[in-house]
Amino acid sequence: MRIGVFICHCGSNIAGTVDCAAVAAKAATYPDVAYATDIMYACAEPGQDAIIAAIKEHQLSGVVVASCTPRMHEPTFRKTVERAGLNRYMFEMANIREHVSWIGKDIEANTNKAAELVRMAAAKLRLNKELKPKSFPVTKRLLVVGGGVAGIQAALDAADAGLEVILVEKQPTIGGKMAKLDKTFPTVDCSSCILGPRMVDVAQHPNITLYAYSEVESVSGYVGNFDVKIRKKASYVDWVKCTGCGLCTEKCPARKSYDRFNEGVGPTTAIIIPFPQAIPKKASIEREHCRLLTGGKCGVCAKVCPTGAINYAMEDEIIEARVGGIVAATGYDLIDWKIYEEYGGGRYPDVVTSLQYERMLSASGPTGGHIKRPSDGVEPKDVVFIQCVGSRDPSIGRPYCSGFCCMYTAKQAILTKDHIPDSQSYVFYMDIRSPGKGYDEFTRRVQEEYKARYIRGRVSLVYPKGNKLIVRGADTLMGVQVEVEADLVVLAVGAEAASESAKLAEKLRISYDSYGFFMEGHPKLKPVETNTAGVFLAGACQGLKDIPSSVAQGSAAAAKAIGLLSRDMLDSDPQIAFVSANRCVGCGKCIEVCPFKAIQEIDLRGQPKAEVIETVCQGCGLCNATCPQGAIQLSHFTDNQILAEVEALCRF
Amino acid sequence: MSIQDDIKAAIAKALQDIPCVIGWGAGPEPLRATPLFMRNAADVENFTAGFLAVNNPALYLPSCKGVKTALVVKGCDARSVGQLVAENLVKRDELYLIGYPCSGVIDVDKVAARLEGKCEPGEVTRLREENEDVILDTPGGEVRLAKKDIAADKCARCRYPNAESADVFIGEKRAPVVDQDEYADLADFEKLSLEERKAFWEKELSRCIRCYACRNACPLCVCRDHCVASSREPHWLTQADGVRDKLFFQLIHATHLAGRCTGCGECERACPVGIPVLTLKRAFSRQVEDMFGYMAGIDVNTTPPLLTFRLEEPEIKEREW
Amino acid sequence: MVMNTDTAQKFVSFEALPAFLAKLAAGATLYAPRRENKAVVYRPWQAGDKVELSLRPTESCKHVVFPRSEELFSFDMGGDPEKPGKAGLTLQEASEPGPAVVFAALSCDARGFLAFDPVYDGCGTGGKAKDTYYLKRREKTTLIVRTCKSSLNTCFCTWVGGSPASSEGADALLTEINGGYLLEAVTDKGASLLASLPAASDEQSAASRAAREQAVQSAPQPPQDMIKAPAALGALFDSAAFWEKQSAHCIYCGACTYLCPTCYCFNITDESNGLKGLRMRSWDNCMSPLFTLETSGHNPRQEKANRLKNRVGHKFSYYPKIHSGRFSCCGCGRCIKSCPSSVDIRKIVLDAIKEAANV
Amino acid sequence: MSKITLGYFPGCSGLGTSAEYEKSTRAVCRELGIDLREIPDWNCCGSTPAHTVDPVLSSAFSARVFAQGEQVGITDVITPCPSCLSNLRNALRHMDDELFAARVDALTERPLKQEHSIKSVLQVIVEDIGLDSVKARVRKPLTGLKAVAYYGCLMNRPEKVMRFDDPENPVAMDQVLEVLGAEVLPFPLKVDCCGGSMSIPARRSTPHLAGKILDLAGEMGADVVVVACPLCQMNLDLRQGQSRAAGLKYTLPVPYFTQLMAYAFGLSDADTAFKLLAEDIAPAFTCMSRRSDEIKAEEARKAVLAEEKARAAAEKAAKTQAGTETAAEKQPGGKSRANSASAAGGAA
Amino acid sequence: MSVLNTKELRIIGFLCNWCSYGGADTAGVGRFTQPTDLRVVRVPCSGRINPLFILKSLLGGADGVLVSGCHPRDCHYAEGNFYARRRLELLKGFLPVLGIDPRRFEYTWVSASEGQRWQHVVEAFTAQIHGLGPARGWPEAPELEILNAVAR
Repeated sequence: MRIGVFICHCGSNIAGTVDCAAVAAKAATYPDVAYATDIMYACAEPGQDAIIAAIKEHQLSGVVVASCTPRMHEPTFRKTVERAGLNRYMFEMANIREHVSWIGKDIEANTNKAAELVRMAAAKLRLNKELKPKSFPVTKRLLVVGGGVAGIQAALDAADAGLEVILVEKQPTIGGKMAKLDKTFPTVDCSSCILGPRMVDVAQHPNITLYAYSEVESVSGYVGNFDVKIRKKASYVDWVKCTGCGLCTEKCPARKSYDRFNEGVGPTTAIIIPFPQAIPKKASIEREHCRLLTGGKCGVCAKVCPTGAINYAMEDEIIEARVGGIVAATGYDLIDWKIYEEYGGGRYPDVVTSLQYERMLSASGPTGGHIKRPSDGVEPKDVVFIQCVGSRDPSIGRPYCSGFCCMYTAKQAILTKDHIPDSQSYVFYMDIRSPGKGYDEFTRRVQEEYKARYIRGRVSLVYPKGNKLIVRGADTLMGVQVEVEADLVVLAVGAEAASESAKLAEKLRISYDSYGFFMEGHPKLKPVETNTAGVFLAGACQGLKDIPSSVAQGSAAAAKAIGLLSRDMLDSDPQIAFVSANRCVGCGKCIEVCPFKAIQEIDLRGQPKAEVIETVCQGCGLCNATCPQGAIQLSHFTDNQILAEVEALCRF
Repeated sequence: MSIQDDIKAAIAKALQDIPCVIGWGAGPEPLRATPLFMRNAADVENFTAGFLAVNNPALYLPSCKGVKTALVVKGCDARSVGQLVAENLVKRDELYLIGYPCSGVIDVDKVAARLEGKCEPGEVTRLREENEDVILDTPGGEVRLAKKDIAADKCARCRYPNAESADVFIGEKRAPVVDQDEYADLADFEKLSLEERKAFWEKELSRCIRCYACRNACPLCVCRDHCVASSREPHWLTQADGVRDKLFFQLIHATHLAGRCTGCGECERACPVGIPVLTLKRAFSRQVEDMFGYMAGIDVNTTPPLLTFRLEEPEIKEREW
Repeated sequence: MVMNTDTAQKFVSFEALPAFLAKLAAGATLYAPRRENKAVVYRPWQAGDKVELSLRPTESCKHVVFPRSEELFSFDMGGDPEKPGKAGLTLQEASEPGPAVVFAALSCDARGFLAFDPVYDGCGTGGKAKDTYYLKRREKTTLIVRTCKSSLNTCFCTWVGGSPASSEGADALLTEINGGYLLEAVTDKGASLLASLPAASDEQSAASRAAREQAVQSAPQPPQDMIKAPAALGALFDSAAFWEKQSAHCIYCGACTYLCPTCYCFNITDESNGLKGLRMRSWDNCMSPLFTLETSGHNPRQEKANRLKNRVGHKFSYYPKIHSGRFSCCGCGRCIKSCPSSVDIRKIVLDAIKEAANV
Repeated sequence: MSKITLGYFPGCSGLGTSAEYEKSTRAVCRELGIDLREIPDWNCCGSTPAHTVDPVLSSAFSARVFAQGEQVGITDVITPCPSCLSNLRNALRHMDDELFAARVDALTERPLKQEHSIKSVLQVIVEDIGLDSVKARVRKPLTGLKAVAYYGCLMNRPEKVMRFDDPENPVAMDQVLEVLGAEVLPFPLKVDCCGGSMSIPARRSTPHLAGKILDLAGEMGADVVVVACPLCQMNLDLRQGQSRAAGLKYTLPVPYFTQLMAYAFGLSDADTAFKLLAEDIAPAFTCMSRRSDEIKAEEARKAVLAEEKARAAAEKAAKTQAGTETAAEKQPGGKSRANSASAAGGAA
Repeated sequence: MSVLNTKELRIIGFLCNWCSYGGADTAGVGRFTQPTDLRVVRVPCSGRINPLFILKSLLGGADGVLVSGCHPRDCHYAEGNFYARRRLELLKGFLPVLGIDPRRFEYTWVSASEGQRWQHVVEAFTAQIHGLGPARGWPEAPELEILNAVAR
């Protein structure tokens, strides 16, 4: 074998703390190394050209590039060597940037470490084999999980491109958080006016199948061919018959049910249509509030329903579908703000959340768009907004900025003035985070034009005194403690990943961070991909973001999915397990442990043997570590290849 | 004696339907029996059970696959069979097990120790069993030894003297010798410091001749012909005569036996140069028992612990960083 | 080589033995039987070591001459660092073996080397292809064997032409007598080792003679028809049923061959790390299925019956046929004594003779 | 009741400014079956001023207290004073660090050999004795007493160290007072600053801070402000005159919760030690008994009403039984509408 | 081989590609300074790690071995780390039988987002190994000594 080694400077990223020329000189003495050099930017065009030229000039049969992490540029360089006529798997990377140059400044130690990592890579490369992918057909259907604005956008874009789309929404209506908003910043557009038409498009699009009030039950399979089970929850209303007339909701006697859509601002009935523009506009019964389903007595809705759509015996239904790709767009939830006892912990009715306030502002909300104190229905004059409730707070494990609270608080302060011209708003803030088109101007307008008083400081206590709420906080710019007598306190509650996002991540086999946000493939370069091929991310489930970013990411995810599903055939990753049949004793341990059921027992001349189903194997190598005689090996990560790396460091 | 005859009758009966019954027959010298493959009445006459029935007949099962085979089994042999069945390495319906109550088997090395200064075990010309004793004829006259003093170590911690899974059981079932295996055999070893343990293995394994009798005597080492010990692909071991390779082979054996070893002790008995290789497997077995509550070869319906998992592992306390 | 034994009888008392061993150890690596755990093995002797003479050694001393694994040569493929990719190759011969002495080996162990010698001395090539690795070590090794005082159940040296007091293949013979050991040189090599010892008295010589005769007397009587073994085994070559029955309980480990003083097979492998490596040979054994596994995947001795047939056949038929009737077996009985499943090679040979007579 | 034995660390206040706390605590513990074994020859816990100057020295004070306990076999200690609690517990926590512990040991020359725990009297009563046991002891319930519980800054904070009750809205004392029979008002300033730490550097702010607490309590109609901290008690009680001078409109007695427990348990004046309070508690008890009488009268009235209602219901039931015929007659009318509807549907 | 033998010890890490290798990358991107001793072997999944790799490393002269995979329930391959957890835990408990200090081997879970945690793990483990000092080697077959000179 003739190995070429290229030590990348990455400008000064590597060369700053690694003597790249010395590493190259060392590498030249390694077994089978025929050519070794250092190079300014291996990944740039001149760098790649130099690699190709060297392969040709020195008749190289394998290449080691020592540069950044293989998670970044392994695909790049594989393509490079392929262009030079080598098999793409005759390539190894040594990570001397993330794992060396960026984590220490000791040049001697770094240089030595880099050289050893190159030695390991070269030792492994000597055992690499040419691998060739296999092709398999793709199911041209996309699953979108979550019908908020991001999911809606992804579904519409994909459907417009001609893909069949299945949109699954947990709630009885799509629309997500955006549907609950009164206006949007910074234009103060009516939220439902701009979202509504998109929701209708979803309902009417011939390529979109909408499963509302449904959840993803399980996912199996792999990119191009995922087998999905969808649980359609019992709504106790036959949606084929339901016309959405709303008669049932008028007559339902269980009038003290929690109103989920309106965030509990005012009660609702047990059978509901969440809001007038709901899509699908169908009634559903919330089991825990229904008198018939809980107590066995009532049945009013069934009596009044003109189409006989009510079915109290309805059960959950499982729908099975095969899809080629999946977009996760499950959004966010508000954090549990009731843990903040200093803000009343939910004990004071006139301390409300921003989303509750949004419902109060909304003309279609429970107060008809009139701002009223929940305690006595009186119109408030002094409204205090407290920002960063649950954001940037390490003490509750939420050290991140929720990103959109500064902006919606400003918007709500403006709307407050619009609704109640003689009102005064106070905003306690930590910092104003308003990067975005027209955003900072907006936060200035609210202060200058709408005279909202912005107080830079945290609130330490909210307590009732008489019929007022005393808001005590610090004004850190003035260096004094301030107390504001408020009629209404609005908490800008921070957001976190949707409550069941971790469960979904496990079903989709994607990663999530410690806060439950799904992990993108690369924070910069793969913002909508995940590390699981065929699964894409859109909206706040990947990280908190506002509406335009969510929409953009929805489109981006759709574009990625369209790109993937535009192909008729996909190449399977050849880094999969293979069985050496003459060494296999047919004990079946690999079959027992394989998480993908990718190994089957076959009969070879009367002997049981294991056989890998190539399109199903995902290449985890669990079988390899399980097989006692090493008869099943993972291509590109065989025992000998890993041993070669170990032995490059310590041998026996 | 009558049990011996009853077993012979059972074997003869089994031979009516089954081509071969594996048991024990007279060996090359008085202290040793040898595995006996019985195919006809004449073979059955050579059958012997009891104190000399040391070898574990389960060893031969994987090579009998596809042919109905009968075994005469001790309790410990039955556990090996059980584990093979649990792992689907042999089919239970291809087996016919004849069980009998085992009261322990001989350890020739212990006899050697008792004869120290008198003669070598190879000079004993006759062995007679008399209740709980054996009487040996040696060049220097008769020597009487209590069976319990020369029985194998495993017999002193026997929890399953009766082959519970036998298709036919001859004789009265015996009470277990102990209710709980306290792993007392590991206690002495564990008194050693880490340095002493390392030195211990270096010394013991320096004798290893790499004959792999330990492996070939193990009823659960079913890879046998394809063992990684002598493969180049994967290439785990060199053929060099060093302690590291020799120890590493034992580690391969022990890790492959983790959660599977029934403690029959055949590996250690088979070792011609007396390396205490069972210790490694026992150390794993104790952990497996503590961590997963699993004992190999008892319940054929439970998946061996390393081939399964639980989402929460109450017994695994991970390190906090 | 063989010298007049009468002139070279020496005596060493029990008390003087350590000093004598120390003297031997000064000029060479001295191997002596040592008790370790349950086994008795030949180990380099160091001052203070007890020589185990009451239990017979578990292993033979063949590894002194024929190591379990030995370097044949090492190689370095490192070329000129200025010209990477330009492979170089430097070969380095293994270092010369030093002199060795084996003290108190069994008489049968020494006879075992007589089966080795012609094979490595190029017998099949008319002496042309000699195995210098073996011959060098053999040349530099001096064997002092001992007279066995008694026979074990598994002993059968007399069946294959040996005796408990034989000095065949050895350089000196040690016999325990009252108060110490009588040592008599067999070869010049042996004599020079014993030179420093005081000569034995006539009584001591007589006692030694008596002890040796006593040993020969107590040895098992050989069966009459051992001479028929080569032909009988040849006749049974195709008798699958016979070999299947004989091998049924064999577990085909390598214990018998590795303990055997006459098994001389080896395997050659390369071990390398990076650019350096070595070629070495290590013991191999015909009971292993890999022994005859061909690269194609075909294995002429896939079944253990065939492998056992080969082992017994080689020792008692094929080898004697080309080596003037000498069995490639010295009758030490270790293969029987240490066999985990008590395979008895004597019984197989006798059964074969009986079976062949019936055919 | 099963007895428990615990080490007891009274703290310096117990011997002086908070003697009433000390007396009532001992009495209440005696009643609840807590055997208090005072740590022999105990010393300052190392709280202010030591801990502001030298943390090692401060912890060494605490360590000696534990060492003294260890000597007589005491490892589980309780103290009424939150300040002592805080310092003793922090000392233990800091000594988890081996280096720190070594520096402390060098001062005390008596390294601790055992694991130690320190809890507040309040925590032991709520968690280990239990509210049910407290309730069972009540002989003179505080029915009619309007109380607010005031916890101060130290009792539950910092959260990670104290691990008891909520740091922003504690409820332990509220629960105790409730089982004693009092009406506990939801007091929002439970953990506001009493001004204790300001009493030396900014003396004039203390009456304002304390006054704000008392002011809200008074406004809410409380009879008493119940406390658990000697320093808070001093600021709220002893300085109440100063607070009034600074504008406070109310006069409120500030007893320790243990005093009210002792009172409700029916213990002697020596045990309740109310006379040691600066503001007289008698007016509060007067209000209580007046309100209690009102409550009793109200209850009596309700009882009469309930009785009448029950009698009426019984009579009605008797009538209904007699008139099932009438009810049955009514039914078909309802049914017939349904019948006609379905008949109409069928016809359509 | 290395002049750094005096200040570095031989520590080998086996990291799963999806979580811990990514976590180590994240630590690098964040410039979280770490000791230089660790050399990382990338494997697809912690389930790929045969405990024998770890034993091979420890017998072959590694002073410490660190395995890191995805957090339980977060395995890219759904189940690999659950199997790994059992195997690695057993292995750790077994090491003392060989006279190897079990602190020379640790396994943990680090996700791709946990750069800071990775830094902490590397610092803590490296400090732990330095606390234990160099591992005492195992005797090699004399004929193989020639090969070892190359590696260390």
